[in-house]
Amino acid sequence: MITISLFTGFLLVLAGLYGALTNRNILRMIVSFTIADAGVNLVLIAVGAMPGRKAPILDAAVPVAEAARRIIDPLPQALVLTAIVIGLGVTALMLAYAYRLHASRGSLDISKFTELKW
Amino acid sequence: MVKRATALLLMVALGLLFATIAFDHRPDTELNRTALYYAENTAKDIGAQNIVTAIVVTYRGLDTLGEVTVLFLTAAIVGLILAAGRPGERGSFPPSGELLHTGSRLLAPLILLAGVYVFVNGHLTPGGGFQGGAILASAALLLLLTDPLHRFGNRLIRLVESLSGVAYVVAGLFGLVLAGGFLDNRFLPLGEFGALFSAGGIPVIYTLIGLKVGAEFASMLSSLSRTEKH
Amino acid sequence: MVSPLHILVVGLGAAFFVGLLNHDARRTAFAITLAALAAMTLIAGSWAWAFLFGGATPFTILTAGAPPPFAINLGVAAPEAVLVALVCAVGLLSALTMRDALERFGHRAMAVFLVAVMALVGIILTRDVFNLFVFFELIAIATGGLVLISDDERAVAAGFKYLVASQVVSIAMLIGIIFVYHATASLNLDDMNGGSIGPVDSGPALAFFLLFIALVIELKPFPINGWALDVYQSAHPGFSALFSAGSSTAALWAVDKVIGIGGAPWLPMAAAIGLVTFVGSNLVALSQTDDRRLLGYSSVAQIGLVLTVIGLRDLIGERHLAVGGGILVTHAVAKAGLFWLSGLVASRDLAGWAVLRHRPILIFAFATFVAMLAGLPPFPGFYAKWELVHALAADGRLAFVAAILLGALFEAVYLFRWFGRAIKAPLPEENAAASRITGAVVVATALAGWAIGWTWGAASPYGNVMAATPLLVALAFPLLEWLPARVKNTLAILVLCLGFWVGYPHFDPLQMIFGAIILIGGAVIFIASFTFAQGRRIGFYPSAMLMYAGLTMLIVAPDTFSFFAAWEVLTVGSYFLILRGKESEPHALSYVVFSLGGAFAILAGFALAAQTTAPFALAALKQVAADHAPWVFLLLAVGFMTKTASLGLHIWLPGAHAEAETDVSPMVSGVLLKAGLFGLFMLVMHMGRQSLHGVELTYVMLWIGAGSALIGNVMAAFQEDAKRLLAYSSIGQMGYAVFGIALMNNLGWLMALMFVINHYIYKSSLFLSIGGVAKRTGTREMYRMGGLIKLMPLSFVAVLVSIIAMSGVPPLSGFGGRWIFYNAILDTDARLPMVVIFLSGPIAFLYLFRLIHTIFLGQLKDEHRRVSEAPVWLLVPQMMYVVFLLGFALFPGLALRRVDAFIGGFMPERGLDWEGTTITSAFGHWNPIAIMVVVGVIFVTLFLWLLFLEHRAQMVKQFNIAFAAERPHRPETTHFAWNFFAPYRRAVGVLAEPVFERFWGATTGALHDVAGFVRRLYTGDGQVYALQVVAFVVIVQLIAMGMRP
Amino acid sequence: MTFDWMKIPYALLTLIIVVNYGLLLTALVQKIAARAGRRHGIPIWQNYIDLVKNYALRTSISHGVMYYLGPVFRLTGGVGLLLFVPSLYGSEMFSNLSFAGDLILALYFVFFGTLGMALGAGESGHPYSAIGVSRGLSQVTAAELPLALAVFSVALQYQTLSVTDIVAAQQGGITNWTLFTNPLAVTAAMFSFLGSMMRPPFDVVLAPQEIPIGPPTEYHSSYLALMQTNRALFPVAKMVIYMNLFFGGATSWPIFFLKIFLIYMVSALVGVVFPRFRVEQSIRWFLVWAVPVGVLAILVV
Repeated sequence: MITISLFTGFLLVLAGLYGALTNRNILRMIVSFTIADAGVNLVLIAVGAMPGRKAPILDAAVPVAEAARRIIDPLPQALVLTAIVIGLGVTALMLAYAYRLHASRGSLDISKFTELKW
Repeated sequence: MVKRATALLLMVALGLLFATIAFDHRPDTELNRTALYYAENTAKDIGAQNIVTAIVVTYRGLDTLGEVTVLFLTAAIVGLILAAGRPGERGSFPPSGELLHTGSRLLAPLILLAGVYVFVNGHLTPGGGFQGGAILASAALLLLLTDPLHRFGNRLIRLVESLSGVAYVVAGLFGLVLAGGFLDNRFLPLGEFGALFSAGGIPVIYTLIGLKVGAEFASMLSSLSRTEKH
Repeated sequence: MVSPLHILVVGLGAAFFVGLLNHDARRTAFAITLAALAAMTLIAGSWAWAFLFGGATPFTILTAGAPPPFAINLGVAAPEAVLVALVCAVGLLSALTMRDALERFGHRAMAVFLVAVMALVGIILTRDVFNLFVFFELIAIATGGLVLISDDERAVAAGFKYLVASQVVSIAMLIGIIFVYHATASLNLDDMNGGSIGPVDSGPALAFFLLFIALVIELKPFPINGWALDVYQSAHPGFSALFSAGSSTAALWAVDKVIGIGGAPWLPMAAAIGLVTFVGSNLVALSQTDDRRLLGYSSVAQIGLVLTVIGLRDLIGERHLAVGGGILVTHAVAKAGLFWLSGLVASRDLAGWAVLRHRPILIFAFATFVAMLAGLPPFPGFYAKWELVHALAADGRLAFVAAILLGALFEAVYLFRWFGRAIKAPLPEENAAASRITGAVVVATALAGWAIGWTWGAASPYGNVMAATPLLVALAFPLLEWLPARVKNTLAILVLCLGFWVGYPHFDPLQMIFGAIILIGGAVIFIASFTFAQGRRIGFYPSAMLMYAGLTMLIVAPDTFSFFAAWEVLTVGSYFLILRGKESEPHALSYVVFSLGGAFAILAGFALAAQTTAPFALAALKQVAADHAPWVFLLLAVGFMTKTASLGLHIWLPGAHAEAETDVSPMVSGVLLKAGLFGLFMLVMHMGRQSLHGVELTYVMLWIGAGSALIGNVMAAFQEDAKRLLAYSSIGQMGYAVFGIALMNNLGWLMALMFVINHYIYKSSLFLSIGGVAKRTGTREMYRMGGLIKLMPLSFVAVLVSIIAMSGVPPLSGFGGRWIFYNAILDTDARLPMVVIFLSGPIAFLYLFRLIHTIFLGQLKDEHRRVSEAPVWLLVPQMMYVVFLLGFALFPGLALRRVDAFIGGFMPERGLDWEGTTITSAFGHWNPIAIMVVVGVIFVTLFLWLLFLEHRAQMVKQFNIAFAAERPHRPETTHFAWNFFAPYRRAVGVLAEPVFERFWGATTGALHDVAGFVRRLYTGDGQVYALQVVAFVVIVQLIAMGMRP
Repeated sequence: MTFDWMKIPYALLTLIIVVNYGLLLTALVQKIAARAGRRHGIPIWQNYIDLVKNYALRTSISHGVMYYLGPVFRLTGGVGLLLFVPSLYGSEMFSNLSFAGDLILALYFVFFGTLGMALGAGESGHPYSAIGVSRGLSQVTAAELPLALAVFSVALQYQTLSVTDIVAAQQGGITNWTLFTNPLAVTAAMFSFLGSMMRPPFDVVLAPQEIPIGPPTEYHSSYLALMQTNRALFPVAKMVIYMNLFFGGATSWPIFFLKIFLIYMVSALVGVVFPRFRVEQSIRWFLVWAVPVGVLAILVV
C-alpha cells in the first residue's frame, strides 16, 4: 500500500515535470506543475504512513496512554499541509503571471518571451 | 522533438534516481523519536487531541506563520500584478440564473458556519484553520459567481486580512512573554483535555488563521475575478 | 539587547500592518516600511557588534516552548549576526533607493518587500530544515512579486522564468527533505549533522543529494542560471541589489548549514560546482555589454567562489568562515553599491556610466567597488584571496589555484574595461539622474566598504594593510581634493621628501638606492607637475600618491603578505595614473591586466613558498624546500618581469608610457619600472640560483634580458612617435638591468643598480623634455618637428646630455654602466646571451640620434616658427637631471660604494676597489674624473683654436645650404626624418615583427569567442532554462557517481 | 692622486708624430689605390696642401652652435682615442694617458666623435648629411659587432681589459701574437675593421658619387680642416688598438709605422678589389659572415 502510493507519487512528479518541460503553453505548464506538486504531497504522506496504524487524533479510539503504539507519524502530515498551501500560493501567483504575460503579448507561448538572453 | 527526447531522457534518469530512493525506503514499524515525543507529550503539554494540529500550530508554529505569510504574499502580489494589468472598462455580465441566486442565498451562511466550525474545532477533530479558511473562501466564490459585478467590501477583507495577521503575530508574542517561547500556545490555560475551550491558544490562533486564510483567498478570488473580460 | 527573533516579528508585523493601509496612505506606508527595516537593521547590527567586539556567546532561540528537534529553533552566532545585519542593511538602503517605485506600486509592494527581507533573515537564522524550505518559498514568491516593481516591461517574463525554475527546485527540495527526515528521524540541522545518512549511493543519500543540489541551484550556478540573470537585468536595481547581496548570501549560509548533514563526501561536489561557476561565469561576462547583466554574471561568479570555499572547509579549517566571509562581504557591499549606482545611469551600455563623471564622488565610489570586486587591498576580499590561495597551495591543489586566479583575471578584465570606458567615454550632456538619496546611499556604501576594510584588516592575522603609514597618507589625499592643485602638489613633494627623511636611518644600501629614486626622484618629477597644476586636477594626486605609497611599502616590506599588498597597491595606483592620458584607455587596460596577471603569479609563488607558515618573512625564501623552490622562483620571476616589461610580457608598456600625461610618463617609466627590478633583486638575493629540470632559471633570465634589450632597441629605432620611442627604449634598458641581475655575480648586480639609477635620471629627463616639445608643437610625430634647437635650447641641452649618458659614451655616467657590464660578463661563462646584448648595444645609437636629430636639428617647420621654450616648471627638473648626470658621472662611488660592499655580503667574489678616484676591477680600471678632465681639456683647447680660426663665422638662414646647387623650398621635403632607418629596416626588419602582440591578441580573441559561444546556452526560453536545471541535477549526479570509486 | 705633468708634452709629441704619419699614410694609400686603378693619383704631400689651404680659408659661415662644435667633437674623439691607449709598449714616455681607463674606455670613446659630428652635420639641415648619418649608424651597428666580440674574446683569453697587459702577454716571439693564438677573433676583428675604414665595399656612407662626402657635406674651411686632421689621425688611432690587441703591439716607432701600414693595406687592398655594398647588403654581410666568426671566437676561447 505504502509502496504503491510512493511510486504513484513519484510517477506523478515525473509526469508533471515532463509536461512542464515539453508544453510550450504557459497554462499547461502551470497545470503540469500542480500535478507534480500533488505527486510530491503524495510522497510526503506515504513516507509518514505506517502499516496498520491510525490517524494521530487522541479521541476515544486512541487513548493517550497507548498513542505511541497506535498512531502513525504525525509530522509528515503537518508538513504536507504546509506544502499544499505553499504550492497553492505559487500556483495562484503563476496564474496571475500568465494573465499578465497574455495581456502584454497576446500569447501564452513561453518561447515567445525571450527578449532577455545571453 | 529534440526537446521531448531530452525531456524523456531526463525523466528516465530522474526516475532511476527516484526508484533507488523508493526501493531503499523502509517504512518505520515504530515511531521515530520525534514522532514518539509528539505522541507522548502532546496531550499533557499542548492539550490538543489532534496531534497534527498541535504540531502545525505550536511545535512548528513558525512554519505555519510562514505559510500564512505565503498566502498573504500571494494575495498581495496577485493584487499587484492584476492591478497593473487591470482592464479599464467593466463588461456587463449576463445575470446568473435564478437557481444559483437562491441557492447561494441559502448556502452562503451555511458554508460560512461550516467553515467556522472546522477551524474552531481544529484542535479536536481533523481539519483546522486552513481548511476552514478555504471553506469560507468558497462562500465568497459563490457570491462572486452569483453576482460578478457585486464586490463584497474589499476594505473589510483587507481589514480582516491584516488584523488577523497582526493578531497572529501578537499571539505568538504572548507565547514568548507569558509562556515558553514564541508561538507557545500556553499563554492561555490548557483547560480540560478534549473540551472545545482547551489546548490553550490553539483555538484562538486557528481562528485567526482561518480568518486570514479566508480573507486571503477571498481577496485573491476577487482580484482574479476582476480580470474577467467580456 | 532585543532578541533576534524580533527581527522576524517586526518584519512580519509591519508587513501585515502595512497591508492594512489603503492605496492613498502610501507615504505613511513607506515611512512604516523604513521604520521597520531600520529597527531590524538596528537589532541585527547590535548583535553583530556584540558578537564581533562585545564577546557575546552563541545561543539558540526556542519556539513553542519545546526543545529541538521537536520544535523549530533559531541559532545565533557571529556569522549569523553579521549576515543578518548585512541583509537588513542592504534591505534598508535598497528600500531608500526604491522609494519612488515602491510608492508608485503602493502598500502591497512594500509589504512584499518587508516579507522578503524578513524571509532572508529567517533563512539565515533557522536551524530547522523544513523551516528553511518555507522561507525559501517565501523568497521565491516575494521575488516573483518584486521583480515586477520595474520600469522594464521584460521584467514580467523574467519573473515567470524565475518562478518556473524555483518550482523545479522546490520539488527536489521537498522530496529530499522528507526522506532525509525519515532517515534521521529529525528535521533539526544540529541533530542531523554528523552524516548519519548511509553510504553515498543509498536512497537516503540520494535524497540528501536532491536537497543539497536544490540549495545549490538556489545559488544560480553556471551555466543553468539564465532565469536569475534575467531577473538581475530587468528588475529594479534596488531589488537586484537585494537579490544579489541578500538572497545569495542567505542561500550560501543555508548550503553551509545543510552540507553538514551529508558530511565530507559532498564537499568536493560543492567545490567543483563553485569553481566551474566562478571561472565560467567570469568568462562569459567578458563579452557582456549590458551593465546590470554584467553585474549579474559577476554576482554569480563571486557566489560560486564562496561555494568553493565552503566545499574546501575541511581543508581550510576553522578559517573557512573568515575566508568565505571575506569574499562574501566584499561582494555584497560592492555589488549592492554597483546596482544602486546603476540606478543613477540612464543608459544600459557600459560606456553610459561616463555620466557619473558629473559627480566625481560617484566615480570615487565606482572605483572603490571595482577595487573591492577585483580583490584588491585593503578590502576583505584581498585577505580572503590571500588565505584561500595559501591554503590551496599548501595542500598542493595547484590546479585549483590556477583556475581561481584565472577566473579572477577574467573578472579584472571586464571590471577594469568597464571602469576605463566610464572614465574615457565622451561626457554625456545630461547629468546623472539627480536622485540625491541614491547618490547618498552609494557614497555611504563606499565609505562603509572602507570601514569594513579597516576592521577586517585589524582582525586579520596578517596585519592591517590600511594601517601602513604610506597608505594612510595616500588615502588622506582624496580628502584634500577640494584644495587647489598647486597646494596639493607642494604637499605631495613635501610628503615624499619627509618620507625619505623618515626612512633614511632604517634603509639598507639597496633600499637606499630604490628609496631615493622613489621618494626623492618622485618629488623631483612632481616639480614638473606644477606645469599642469591649474584648477584642482581632480584624481591625479590620489592616484600618484597611491602609487608612491605602494612603492614605499614595497621596499620596506618585511614579509610576503605586506610585499604583495604593496605590489597590488602600486599597481592600482599606477593604473589610475596611466588611465588619465587622453588616448590611454586600451593601454591602461592591458597594463592593469598584465600587472594583475603578474601579481597572481607572485601570489601563487608566495603561497607555494609559505606552505602553512604565516606570516612568511621574505628572508625565509632561503629555506623553501628544494622540491618546489624552482617553481616558486619561476612564478615570482614571471610576476616581477611583467613589471619590468621583459620580452613577451612587454606589449603593455609602449602604449601605457607613451599615452600617459607628460608628467605621468616619467613617473611610470623612471620610477614604477624599478618595482619589478626591486622584486627581482629581492628574489635572487634570497633564493639564489635555481634550476628546473636541469635548466638554470637565471640562465633563462639572461636570455630574456638580452632579448628584451635587443627587441626594445630595435623597435625604438623604428618608431615615429617620440614618446613611443622612449617607451621602447625603456624595455631595452630594463632588459640590460634584468640581464645584469641574472648574471648572478657581484658586478652584474652593481651594473643593474647603475642602470636603475641612470635609467631613472635620463629617462625621466627625456620624457619631460619630449613632453615639453610635444606640448609646444602639438604633435609627438618626430618627422613633423625639426630644427627646434634654436627655439628650445634648454630642452635640447637636456636631451643632448641625456642621450650621451644613455648611449654610454664617455665621459658621462652611462659609460660607468657599460664598463661594469663588461667586467661583469668577464666573470661568467654564459656567453651566447652576451652576443645578443652586444648586438643590441650599438642599436641604441640609432634611436638616440634619431630622437635628437629629427626633433631639434634639421629643418624647422613653418608651423613651428613661433614655438617658445618649454614651460619653466618642466625645465627645472630637467636641469636638475643634467646636474645629476654630470655629478654621477664624476662620483659614481658616492652611490655605489656602499651598495658594492652590501652586495659583497651575498657574493663570494670581490667587487670593485674604490681607491682614490680610480675604480679598479679584477680586469681593468676606470677613472671617471681623469676621463672627464682629459676630454674636457682636449675639447676646450680645440674649441678655443676653432674660435681663433672661425671667430668671424656668420650665422646663415635656414636654407643656405649647397643643395645640389639649388635652394630647396619646403622644410618638409628637406628634413630627412620619416622612416629614418629605412635601410636598417630592410636589413633586420624581421626583428620588428609584432610576434607577441599577435600572440596575445589571438589569445584574447579566442577567449572572447569562447565566451560568445558559451553564452548561447542562455536562449532566453524559460522552459529551456527549466530543462537545463533538471539536466544539471541529473548530470551532476552522474558525474558524482562516475567520480566515486 | 698625483699627476705626472710630464705626460702632457709626451702626449703632444705622440700626437704630432701620429698626425704626420697619418697624413702621409692616407695619401700613400690613396696613391696606391689610384695606381691599382691605372690612374696617376695624388702627390704624397697632397694632404698637407689641403690642410694648409683649408686652415687658411676665411670664407666661413655657421649654421648654429652644434654645427660649430661638430668638428671639435670629432677631433676630440680622435685625439682622445689616441691618447687613451698606449702607443708604444714598455715606453713610459708613450704610454700616453692610459691611466684614465682601459680597453672599454677606448672602444666606447670611438663613438664620441662620430656622435658629435653627426649632431653638427645634422644642424646644418642638409638632407645629405642626415642620409649619410642614417647610413653610417645603420652600418656601424652591424660592423661594430664582430669587433666587440673579438675584443671580448681577447679579453677572455688574457683575462684582462688592460691594453698594456694584453700587449705584454703577446711579447716574446711572433707566435705569441693573438693573430696566431686566437685567429678567429682576429679574423672577426679584421672584418669589422674593413667596415669601419670608410673604404669600399663599405664606403656607402660617404658615397662620393651620389651624396658628396656624406655627413660633412656642409663643412668647409677650417671646420673641414679639423675634420681632415681627424681623418688622418683617427684611423691610425684605431689601428693602434688593433695592433695592440692582435698584432703584438709595438715597442718602437719603426715597428709601429710598419704594422700600422700593413694593417691599413688590408682594407686598401680589399677596397680596390670589391665594388660597393648597399647598406642593407653590408649589414647582412656582417651578420652572416663576420658575426658567426666572432661568436665562434667567443665560444672556443
